[in-house]
Amino acid sequence: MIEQAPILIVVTPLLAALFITIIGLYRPLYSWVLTIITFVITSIFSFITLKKVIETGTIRYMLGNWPAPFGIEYVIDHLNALIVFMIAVVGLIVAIYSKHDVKKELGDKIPHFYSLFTLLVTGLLGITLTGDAFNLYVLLEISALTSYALLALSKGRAYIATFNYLIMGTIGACFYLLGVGYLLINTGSLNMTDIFVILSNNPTSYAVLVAFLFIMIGMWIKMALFPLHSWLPNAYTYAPTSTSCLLAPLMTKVSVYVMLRMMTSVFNYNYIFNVLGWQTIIVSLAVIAILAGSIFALRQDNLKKMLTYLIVAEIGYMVGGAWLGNANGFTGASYHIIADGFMTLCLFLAVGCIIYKIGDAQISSMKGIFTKMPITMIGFLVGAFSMIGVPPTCGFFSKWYLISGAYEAQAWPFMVALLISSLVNAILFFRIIEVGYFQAMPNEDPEAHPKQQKYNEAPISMLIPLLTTAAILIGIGLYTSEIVTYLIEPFMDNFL
Amino acid sequence: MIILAIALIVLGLFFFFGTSIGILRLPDFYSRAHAAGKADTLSTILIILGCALFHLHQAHYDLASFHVMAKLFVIIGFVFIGSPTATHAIMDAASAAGVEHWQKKKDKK
Amino acid sequence: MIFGLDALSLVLILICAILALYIKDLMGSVIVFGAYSFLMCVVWTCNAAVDVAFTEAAVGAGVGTVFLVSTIYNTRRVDTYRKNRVLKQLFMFLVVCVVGSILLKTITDLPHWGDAQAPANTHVSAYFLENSIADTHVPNVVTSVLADYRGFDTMFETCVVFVAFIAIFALLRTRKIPAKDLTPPHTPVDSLIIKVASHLMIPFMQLFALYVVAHGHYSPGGGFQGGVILGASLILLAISYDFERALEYLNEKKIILFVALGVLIYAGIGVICFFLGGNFLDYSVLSKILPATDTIMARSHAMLGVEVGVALTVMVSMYGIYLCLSSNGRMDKGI
Amino acid sequence: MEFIINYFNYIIVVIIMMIGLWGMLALSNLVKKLISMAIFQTGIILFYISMGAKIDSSIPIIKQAYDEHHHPIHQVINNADYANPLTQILMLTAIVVGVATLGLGLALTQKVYSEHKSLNEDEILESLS
Repeated sequence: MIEQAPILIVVTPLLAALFITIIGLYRPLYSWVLTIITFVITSIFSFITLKKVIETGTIRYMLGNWPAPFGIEYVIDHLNALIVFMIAVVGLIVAIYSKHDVKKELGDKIPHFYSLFTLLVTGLLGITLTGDAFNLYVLLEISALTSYALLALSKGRAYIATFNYLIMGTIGACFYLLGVGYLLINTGSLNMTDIFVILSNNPTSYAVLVAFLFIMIGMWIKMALFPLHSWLPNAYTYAPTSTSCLLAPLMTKVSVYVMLRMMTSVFNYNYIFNVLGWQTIIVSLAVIAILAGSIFALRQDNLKKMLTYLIVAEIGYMVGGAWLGNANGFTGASYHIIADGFMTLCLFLAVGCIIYKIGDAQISSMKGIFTKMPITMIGFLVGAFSMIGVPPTCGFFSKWYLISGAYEAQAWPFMVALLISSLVNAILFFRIIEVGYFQAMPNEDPEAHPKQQKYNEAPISMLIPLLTTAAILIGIGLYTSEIVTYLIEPFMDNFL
Repeated sequence: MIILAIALIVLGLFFFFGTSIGILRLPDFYSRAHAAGKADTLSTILIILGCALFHLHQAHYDLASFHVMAKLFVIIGFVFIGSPTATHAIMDAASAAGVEHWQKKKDKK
Repeated sequence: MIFGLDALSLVLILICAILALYIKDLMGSVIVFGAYSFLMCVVWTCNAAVDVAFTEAAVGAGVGTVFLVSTIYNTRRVDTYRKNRVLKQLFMFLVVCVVGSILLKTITDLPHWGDAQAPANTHVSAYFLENSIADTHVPNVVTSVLADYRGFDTMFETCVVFVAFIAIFALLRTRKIPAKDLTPPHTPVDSLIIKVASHLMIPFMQLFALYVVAHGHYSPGGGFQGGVILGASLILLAISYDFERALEYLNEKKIILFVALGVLIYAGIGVICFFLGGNFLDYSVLSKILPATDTIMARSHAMLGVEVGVALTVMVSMYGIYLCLSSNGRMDKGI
Repeated sequence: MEFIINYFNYIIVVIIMMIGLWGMLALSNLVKKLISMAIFQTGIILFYISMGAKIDSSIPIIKQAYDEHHHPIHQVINNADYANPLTQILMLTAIVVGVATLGLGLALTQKVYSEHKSLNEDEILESLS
């Protein structure tokens, strides 16, 4: 069974989604339990795989037992084993968290929500694991379709926001498909390793460049890099809480991972940095993304919308880091995928708790929230400190790697942008602390209902995931050196 | 045989031409749909018949070509039922939606 | 490989594409888009891609058009709102021109159309052509690659259909009676001729669809095409009678059940494979439990099983999507 | 003439994709956007199918000869005789994915319409602000 662990990571949630749909017809409330069990199993399998990868190196799993370029294969190396584990854990945390929220927001659509939820995670896991360029497209579409549905399960403005996301997402996926087409016409293969070998031996033609360009643009649309980001803030803001908690940490980060994957194991790293030499342009794009994301975030009064703009800024970190073209930058980018995943998750979970209790996420309506919901705000603060980059949270370490990478590559604007962004994050979060801690509760007499006023926390099934995430944030920060030595550096040895 | 096949196809094309003229030139919705429904069905059937005969001739009347011909006859059956029904459905819907009939400009004098 | 027909249809396709976007009446542009899809079928037949043409005829031109018409029926046919957005359109035109010029510049780098020695036609695909019979006993290489060599892709493709249905159902399904101004203005006509004609055609359509599914190993066709035709026969039933009659055969619960069941058949075959000691979707190990089959025939049989699963999911989900779209989620009456 | 025959399909691919992309980005009606999306996708499908075409080849169903016991006779299969099956399979997938996206897009359109009573992007944005 251990040899089958890589495929079971994907097949377990797939089967579970089907069973949830069928059982949900008769017993809608079981679907929550089933989802949790599924993600526990998936996490166990991905942990087994991670351990095995650390022990034995890259694993290749041939589906249908067909040898590599003819069939589809799964390639699990150090980095994607880690990311898969992260996805499974995030899925588990959000699944536990979603119980009350889904009941409140969705009513009789619970089994469909959980079925789509598990399928979305299936898609993301598959994207990360697969070693076949076209298989990646199909899984990309699965995760895209499920995310459209999950985002639109809300009311009001969510529909038009999701519609725009659908149009942009389809353009992104189609550009990716077009890029794969150009690869196929040049190499005749779809297997990433095979393409890598063929492209390394061939003189590079203009068509290969176009393939690379279109795959990158497709991924940039999917990950909402700055000029192409317009779909993201609205879509995530008006979505149901559980959906945005799941999508915000995962969707964009998986797209970033696909970008890294394309840069390292499909195209030659040397080709990208020495032949094309686009790094200056793209790092400046990243700088603009960071600055623009931060500035837009400053303008928001809605906490959830502010966080979505911070995602846009964080995307800039990762794209910039990956395109610095040195080991530190790349380490920073890949470490930041994990760190930012949990950071965003932590913040969105906290905001979800606040919305659950208060009803909206306007910063102005959060007066006195620290006395009202102390545990939630502890989680929120840990997330915020990580976002700002206060040690020992993991946000500090990823920023450290990124800054040293920028220093090494002499990319001063990028370095300055990182520092400015930290500063802006600090301002943003201290504004909330100011409103929530120092301003008193509005227009109510605190002595009238002392118990109710003092303490009005979100339910326990929402707090435990939040605190777990906060603990994970600090944990990742403390084990940074282990993660980098055992997982990211062996991965980088493959191509640097 | 091949002459018969060609004749059928040409006849079919002639009716198709008639259909096109009818759709373009006839005055109102109902008469246009009538042109499309009738001549179109007939010409499709004629062309498929012609193709069936042509294939028989090409394949030197072996068993497999009769098989193909049988399939083509099934298609003819479908067109024969489907096309007029579709025209009828469209006409019915138009009449229910209140599309006016064309008259020889009686009241406009 | 007929270049003349290919080129002629492509020119017509361009005209259709422009017309479809130009026409103000949405119903008109949908019909032109249907014509566009059918011309695409011709082009694909010219390029020897019969399976793709078959799928496009059934899915793109057939069911796709029905979905579009259903939506227009439930919304608005003509867009009366006019706002000058010339600037935006010009800007987008520039963006599109940039993309287009990048692509046009690569054209001369590509291998010629119809070149059998191009890399895309020699490396992996040559292996499929040369070994399909030996590996799987299936002469239709498209089927063998679809269901076996790249069976994992196809499993997720079926999953996409499943996702689409569940998503649309979750989005639209409502038990509320709509406000007066949202109900479509005219009720469908009730015609004996249509009922009798569809009565005649539906059994044959279903028979043909089953033939397409079962004969996919030897002729163009397979689970998707057959499934869509089966779905279309059910849609025809719903159109010509009413939803009550159609839902008598397949009600809401059964629809959801069967959609999930189809994917489950596919994934289940894969899971059985690894309980028998092979990799996921390695059908050859099924020879241990199938009577009188060697490892190669086992692949062939398993492919049939997989296709049945695909057909089930596709059939029921197309039907379900139609019901949801055309009744705006109420599942009482539609077109 | 040689040039046109060699690259005609690819030129059309580019034009179709330009039309589709422009429609998706610039038109204001939601249904038209979805139609342009479908056009854009068919452009890509045409690209794949064109790359898999071979002059003087037949459809990718292998003509297998059998002996009297219905066992296949071993025969050499020439790659150039049959069209490329790989691109066709990829595009079967793409078509199905395309119609799934179209369906979901239409469902969203209906939801937008019931929310805002309009199918026009500008009008909806105006009513929101």
